[in-house]
Amino acid sequence: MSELDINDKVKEMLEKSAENAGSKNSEKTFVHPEDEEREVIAPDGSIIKVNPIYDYFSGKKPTEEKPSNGVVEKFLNWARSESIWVLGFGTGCGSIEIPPLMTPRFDAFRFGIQMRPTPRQSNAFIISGYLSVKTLKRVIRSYEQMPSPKYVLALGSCTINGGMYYDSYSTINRLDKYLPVDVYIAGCMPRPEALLAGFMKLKELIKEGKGEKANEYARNFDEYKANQKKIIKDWNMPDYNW
Amino acid sequence: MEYLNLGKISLLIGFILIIIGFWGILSQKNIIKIIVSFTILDTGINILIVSLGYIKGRTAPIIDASVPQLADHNVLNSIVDPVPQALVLTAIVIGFGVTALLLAYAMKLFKAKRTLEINQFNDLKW
Amino acid sequence: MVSPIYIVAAALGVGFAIGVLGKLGKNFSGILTLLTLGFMTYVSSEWLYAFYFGDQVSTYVFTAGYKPPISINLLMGPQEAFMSTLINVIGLLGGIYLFFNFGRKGRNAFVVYLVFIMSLNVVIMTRDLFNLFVFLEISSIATAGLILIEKGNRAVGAGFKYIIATSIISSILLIGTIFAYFYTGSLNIDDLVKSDLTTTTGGLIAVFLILIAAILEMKPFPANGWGLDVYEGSHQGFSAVVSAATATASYFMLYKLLDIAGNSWDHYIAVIGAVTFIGANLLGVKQKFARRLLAYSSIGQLGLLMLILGLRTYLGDNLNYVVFGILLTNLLAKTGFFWLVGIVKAKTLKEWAIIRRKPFFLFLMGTFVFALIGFPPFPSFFAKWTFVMDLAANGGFVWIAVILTGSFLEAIYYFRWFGYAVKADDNYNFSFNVRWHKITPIILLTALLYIIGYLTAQHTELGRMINFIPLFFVLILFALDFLPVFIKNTIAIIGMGIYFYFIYPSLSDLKLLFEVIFMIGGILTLIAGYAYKGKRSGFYPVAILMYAGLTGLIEANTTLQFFFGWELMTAGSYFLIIRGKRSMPHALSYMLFSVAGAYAILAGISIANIGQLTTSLSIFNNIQYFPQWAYGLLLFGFLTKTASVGIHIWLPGAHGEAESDVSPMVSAILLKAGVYGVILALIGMSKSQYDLSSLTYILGWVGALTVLFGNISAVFQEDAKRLLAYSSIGQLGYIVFAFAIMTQLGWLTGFTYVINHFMYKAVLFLTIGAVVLRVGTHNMYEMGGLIKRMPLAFVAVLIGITSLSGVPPLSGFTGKWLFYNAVIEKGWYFQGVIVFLSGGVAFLYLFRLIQTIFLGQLKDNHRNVKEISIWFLIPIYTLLAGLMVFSARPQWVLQPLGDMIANYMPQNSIRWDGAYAYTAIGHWTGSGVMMTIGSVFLIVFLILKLSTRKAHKIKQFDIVYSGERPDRPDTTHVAYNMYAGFYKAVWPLTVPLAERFWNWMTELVHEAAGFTRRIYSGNGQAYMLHIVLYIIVLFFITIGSSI
Amino acid sequence: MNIYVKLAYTLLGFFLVLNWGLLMSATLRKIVARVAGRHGIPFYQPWIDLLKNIGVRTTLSHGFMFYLGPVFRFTGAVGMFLFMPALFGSDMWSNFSFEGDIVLILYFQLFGMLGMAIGAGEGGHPHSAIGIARGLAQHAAIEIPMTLGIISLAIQYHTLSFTDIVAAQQGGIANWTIFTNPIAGVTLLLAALGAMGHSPFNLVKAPNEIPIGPPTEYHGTYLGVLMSSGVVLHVMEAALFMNLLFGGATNWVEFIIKTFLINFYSVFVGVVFPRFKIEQSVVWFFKVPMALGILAILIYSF
Repeated sequence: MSELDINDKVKEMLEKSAENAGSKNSEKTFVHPEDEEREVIAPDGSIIKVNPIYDYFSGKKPTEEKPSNGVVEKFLNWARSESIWVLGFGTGCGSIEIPPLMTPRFDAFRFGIQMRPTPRQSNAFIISGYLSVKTLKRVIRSYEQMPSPKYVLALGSCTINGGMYYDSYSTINRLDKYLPVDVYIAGCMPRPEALLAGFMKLKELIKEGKGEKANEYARNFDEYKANQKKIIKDWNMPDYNW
Repeated sequence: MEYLNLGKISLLIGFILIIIGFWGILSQKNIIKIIVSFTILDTGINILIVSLGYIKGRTAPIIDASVPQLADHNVLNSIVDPVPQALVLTAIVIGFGVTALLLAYAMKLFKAKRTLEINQFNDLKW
Repeated sequence: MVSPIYIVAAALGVGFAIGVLGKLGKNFSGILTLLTLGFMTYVSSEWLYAFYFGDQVSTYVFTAGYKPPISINLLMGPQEAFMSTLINVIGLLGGIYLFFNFGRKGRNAFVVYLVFIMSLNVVIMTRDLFNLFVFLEISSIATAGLILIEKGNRAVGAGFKYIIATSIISSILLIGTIFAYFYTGSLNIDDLVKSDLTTTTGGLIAVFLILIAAILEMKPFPANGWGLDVYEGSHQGFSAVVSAATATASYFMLYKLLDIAGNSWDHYIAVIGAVTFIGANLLGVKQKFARRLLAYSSIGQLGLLMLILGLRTYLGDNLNYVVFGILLTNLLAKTGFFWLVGIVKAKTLKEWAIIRRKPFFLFLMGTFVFALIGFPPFPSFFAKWTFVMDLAANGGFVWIAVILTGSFLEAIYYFRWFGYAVKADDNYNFSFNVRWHKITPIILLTALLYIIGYLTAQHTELGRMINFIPLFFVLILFALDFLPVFIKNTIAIIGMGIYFYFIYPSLSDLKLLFEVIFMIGGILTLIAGYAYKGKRSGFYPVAILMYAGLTGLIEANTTLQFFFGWELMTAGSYFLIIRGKRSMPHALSYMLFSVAGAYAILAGISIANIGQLTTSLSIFNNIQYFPQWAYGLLLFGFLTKTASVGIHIWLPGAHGEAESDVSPMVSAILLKAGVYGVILALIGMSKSQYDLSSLTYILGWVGALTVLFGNISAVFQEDAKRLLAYSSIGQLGYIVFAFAIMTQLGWLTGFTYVINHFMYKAVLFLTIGAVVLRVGTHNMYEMGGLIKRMPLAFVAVLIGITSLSGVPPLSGFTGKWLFYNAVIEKGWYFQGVIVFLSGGVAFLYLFRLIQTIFLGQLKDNHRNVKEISIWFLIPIYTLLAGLMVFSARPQWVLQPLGDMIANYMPQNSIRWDGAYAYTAIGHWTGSGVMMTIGSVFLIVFLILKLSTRKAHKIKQFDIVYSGERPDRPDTTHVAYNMYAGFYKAVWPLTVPLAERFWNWMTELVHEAAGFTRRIYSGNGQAYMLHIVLYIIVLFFITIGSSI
Repeated sequence: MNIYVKLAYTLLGFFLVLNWGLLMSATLRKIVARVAGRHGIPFYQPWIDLLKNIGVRTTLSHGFMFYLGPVFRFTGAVGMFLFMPALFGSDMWSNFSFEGDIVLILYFQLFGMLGMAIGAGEGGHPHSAIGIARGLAQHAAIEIPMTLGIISLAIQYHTLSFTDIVAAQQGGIANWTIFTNPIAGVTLLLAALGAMGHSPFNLVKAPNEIPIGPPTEYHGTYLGVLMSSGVVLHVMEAALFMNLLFGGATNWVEFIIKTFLINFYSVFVGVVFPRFKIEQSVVWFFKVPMALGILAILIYSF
């Protein structure tokens, strides 16, 4: 993304706040009592140690999933672009703009855009506006649970530079530090028409074979993860949520 | 009044004593009095036995000089029925034994609870 | 032959001699006493022997050189010899038991005891009324004296009440005697019998007084408070003798004196006996203390004896046999029980838990309990059988009801007590010691019980036909109980295998089918027993006892054999069930329903027996009188075992709490015994000349409702084994319903379900049981995700539930398809719809079973559990193989079955064309469907597997959770109250009406008992009043109107 | 007829039904959209969705049963097709209906359901279990009118065979069961509402409440298999009621029209009524449908 567009001053402040968030509080990371290691007694009387953060999860790192060859992939990409299943997850104030998309006035169904209630069956994620740190954790988990190929649409200025919340203690300022974004839809808030335009852009990208951000995420996984962990203090998940 | 001969009078007395005995056993709370009632009952029965064996005008079945000796040593028609007489002797002995045992029990009961009220001895119930 | 007069002479002589030779010491006196008792026993038993094995005739012994009526005479007949032998044996054993107790009181105690036994002998033998009175008084006085060998106030109070009561009774006897003499001029009983005493008013009163005294000696309810107190208050060693010897003497006295009145008193005696029998046993139900409980039971038995005596016209020649059986059992078992109470110094019934610290004592207690309730092979079983048969043959149905009710009440408290002994918490800090002289008599009595039981059976032609071999095998296993489980298990399996091998050729059709289920099923479930370690004390004898009973049912040719097998099976399964950890109340309710069911069967058989020339089982096919009642009672009895709705409440607990390999035994196998019974009854009904369709109609509805309530209740269980238990109720409902249809299709359905239920319920119970062994809990919500740990168990359950649910292509569907055809053919649409609806409901609990145990989230503490034991897997997979064969080739089994059924149900409504089955309305092929579905399944599976070959394996919390992560498996697993929504819709059907009803009944019985027993206020005077009032009331009832 | 020819026809028939099912689902969704005043999805959308799902790259597996869930489901759908004659009077299109009768179909419906339930269960997602619990409860309730109606039909026609039942309805609309036995017909149609699983009886999937219930964890190819079996099942459910009540079909056009109308009927109801809670749904079947069903049997049992 175009980092140059960002105001120097803003950049400075961002760095400052990131520093604040990173250095001061990182010493006392908070662990929820539920997530502390515990012991249980097995039926045969032996004692089993349970690490609630790692034991229950596979936690393997993601791998790049190579596209198929040539025409097959093109065909599949066409299918993907015509069948965008959006995860129904309202992450911010912009969520209010999504329902109209499904109403008679805009009717995104026409373009093969449908809402799905579970990340497993979705391939598009709309980050709708400001993203609080708390929500970010859930967003990351949901994003990682979506099967690839998957796409992220970032909605509104807040996802680009923090928008009106640029100095908030609880929201992030730049989404693409944490997740790879396919399409930004600027505005505060963008209207449904803008959203539709964003979708069209996404379709184009997919058809061109550029919708491979999931692999980018896997490639730069450590970097993304470091950024995520830096800002999320109560990290109680495995590194990668399958 | 000719019906009221000796046999019937004693029969009546026997019954009255039996009833008194029962009444005593059922109404008296004191164990000693119950035992006394029992002896009254016993006596009543004994009188009953004897009176049932009584035949008017005959003598006791003890064959001595007072009994008129008939021919063939047949005394049967001059004495009362001897069997009840024999029974009553046994009955008296048994009654004696029972009374003695009852009194011994009374003693033990008194030692146990220092009382002779029969309704105090209801450890075993239901 | 030693003259019986020497019994008296020896006792008196030694008594005086001890007095004279007293200085020689207490032990010398004691041994002399025992020797004398031995001599007395010898004399009487010599006579007994002569009567039964020689051709001795009854002999009068005259005293004082005169003939009666001048002098006293004794009679020694077979009955006298028997009774006095009993008294002397008990006297001798009691003497041994009480040796040191007497010793502590000094030598005079021995004298009194000797005189006591002697006086009872004379009471038996004398033919003189006054002499009877004298020796009755002597025995009373001796009793009152001997009561005092027990220390404490209680004994003294009891003794006083006793002596005053018996004195009053004797007084009445004396008055009666003198009046009798007055009217007849003789005191000899034989003369009195010959005289026409009852024709005059005075004579009537005399007879009344004599008999009332004899009756009161039998401690009739409610004028028996004093008797209870003696049993409870005196030393238990002596209570036993009173209960056995005095009771025997009293019974015989009544028996003798009853002749004076002719038959006119029979009815009154019977009613008095009935009231006593039921009354005493009813009050026993509320009793908490062991001693007093035995007292109630003793009095109940006296009532039963009076009842038998009063009903002697019904019994005819069998009177002595019945009395012999009842009296002997009561005498041996009750004496043993009293002595056991004396050794185990536990007061309340719950404290009897300490008895199992010494398992042999538990065995003794079990023997006594089962003997007293009248289980085989004890004499009372045969006596009760004969009694009931004879009563029914002569129309005494009310009396049958009375006897069975009383016996049932008795069973309640005895089995509750036994349950406490086996299972109640043992946290008492007192213990009990055993001394040889106390235990030896008890062991002797127990051995006698078994031996005499066997001899009693051999005594009759019917009894001789009973096969005792399995029972001997059980006894051998009892003897081998010290061996480790591996050896015993092998012995048991080999034993059953050999037995099956030998019995196999003699069986066919129906019998073969059920024998295969019982025996092969038994062997398979026993294999699972190898998974257990240690000794598993007491398991194998009782398991084999159950199988002995089951095979006895199959082999039975006569009704007695059948009932014998039924009772053995009940006893064995009771022991199996009570082995479970929290099984005490459930085993009790199982036993009570079983006993009630067995009594219903007994009554049914007795009605069926009326007017029959044969005693074979074929009388079921030809019931001539009251067929509705006979079949109704039989069916009711069998339905208690199949746990039909209303009488099912015992099953869930009993099966649910049983051990892991016991549950399949009692569910998959034992329940089939009830089905076998139902089938026998229905075969009979199909051949009956009467129209019994209303009965089968009711049976059909019972079956249908059972399915519905069983299945719906199963849905809401949290306990896996209880769920399966309720499912069994439902499945048995299907079977009952199918057989009630009474067509070829219906029966074919029924048999299909029998075979299916045997296989899948065994699989499910074995698997779940093995899982429970691994994870240590029954609660499904505490399990979950176990598919990862025990995949083989999962596959077993999956196939099991698929089959049970009736989804094609597995064999459950065979049953469903036949069901539709049968129901529509028969026209039972509404019942059918209930049944089919329940099939849908079954899905809920089946899914719950597999979901909450094997799927969902693995619990933290189950991370390391292993696959279920190989010893469970072997039988499970053997059964699964059977299930698969039955699914793929149903015609192999169904075709021969159809031919077999054609013997009973002539209409031929199913046609086989290779693997294709056709009925009038439908068609289906098991093999074809299996093949089609199988190949489609395989193809789709391969395609999917191929296309997802690169799938990532992920773990239990790698699920979408609305962006969150689950916190714990426990809170992520959907298991507890899984069907809350469904419950809101169907809760009216889950109201436990049956439980409420039976609780209410229990409450009623207890309240009635609690209220009634307040008459025993403990006040001696009140007891006197009872006696007097009893006499007055009886006077007005009996002869009041004729004066 | 040669078994291979038969197999070929059956495969062809299945292919037809699969495509018709996809088309029908698109059409019905379009109808729903039109009711809401929207344009709706393109009619080819289901094919694209199917393709896209097959093209998903990431595949996850919760375990062995997780695979078998869709397999069971698909086999269930295929079985429904196989054991029911597609077209009446045609030997070629009668599939494998000679292997069983209505009872087989009734119970075979459960095959897929059970397998799906177990497969979803291994996913370990609570919503799957909740959805299945609801589904099974509702199924048990549907069983009442369904069984009552079918027994009424069996009494009416003295047969449980599809072919015979359809044969008895030939010769004009007046011979259709819905007219000859209207009460049983209405009962079965009410049961059909539940069996089809549209609103108000769609609480199994309940998208916004328990994210589509049992298949929550399924994605990619699994979902593709589930989708295809879903559409086939929809067609075959409709075909079941078509055979029972509406005289079956003698050619594919008739088949398509009738199955579409039956599906349309349940969608139509669904558009009008909001979703029931489980206890409402179950109790609903205990009321009018059960009463009608009992009446339908009473008429024929006297």
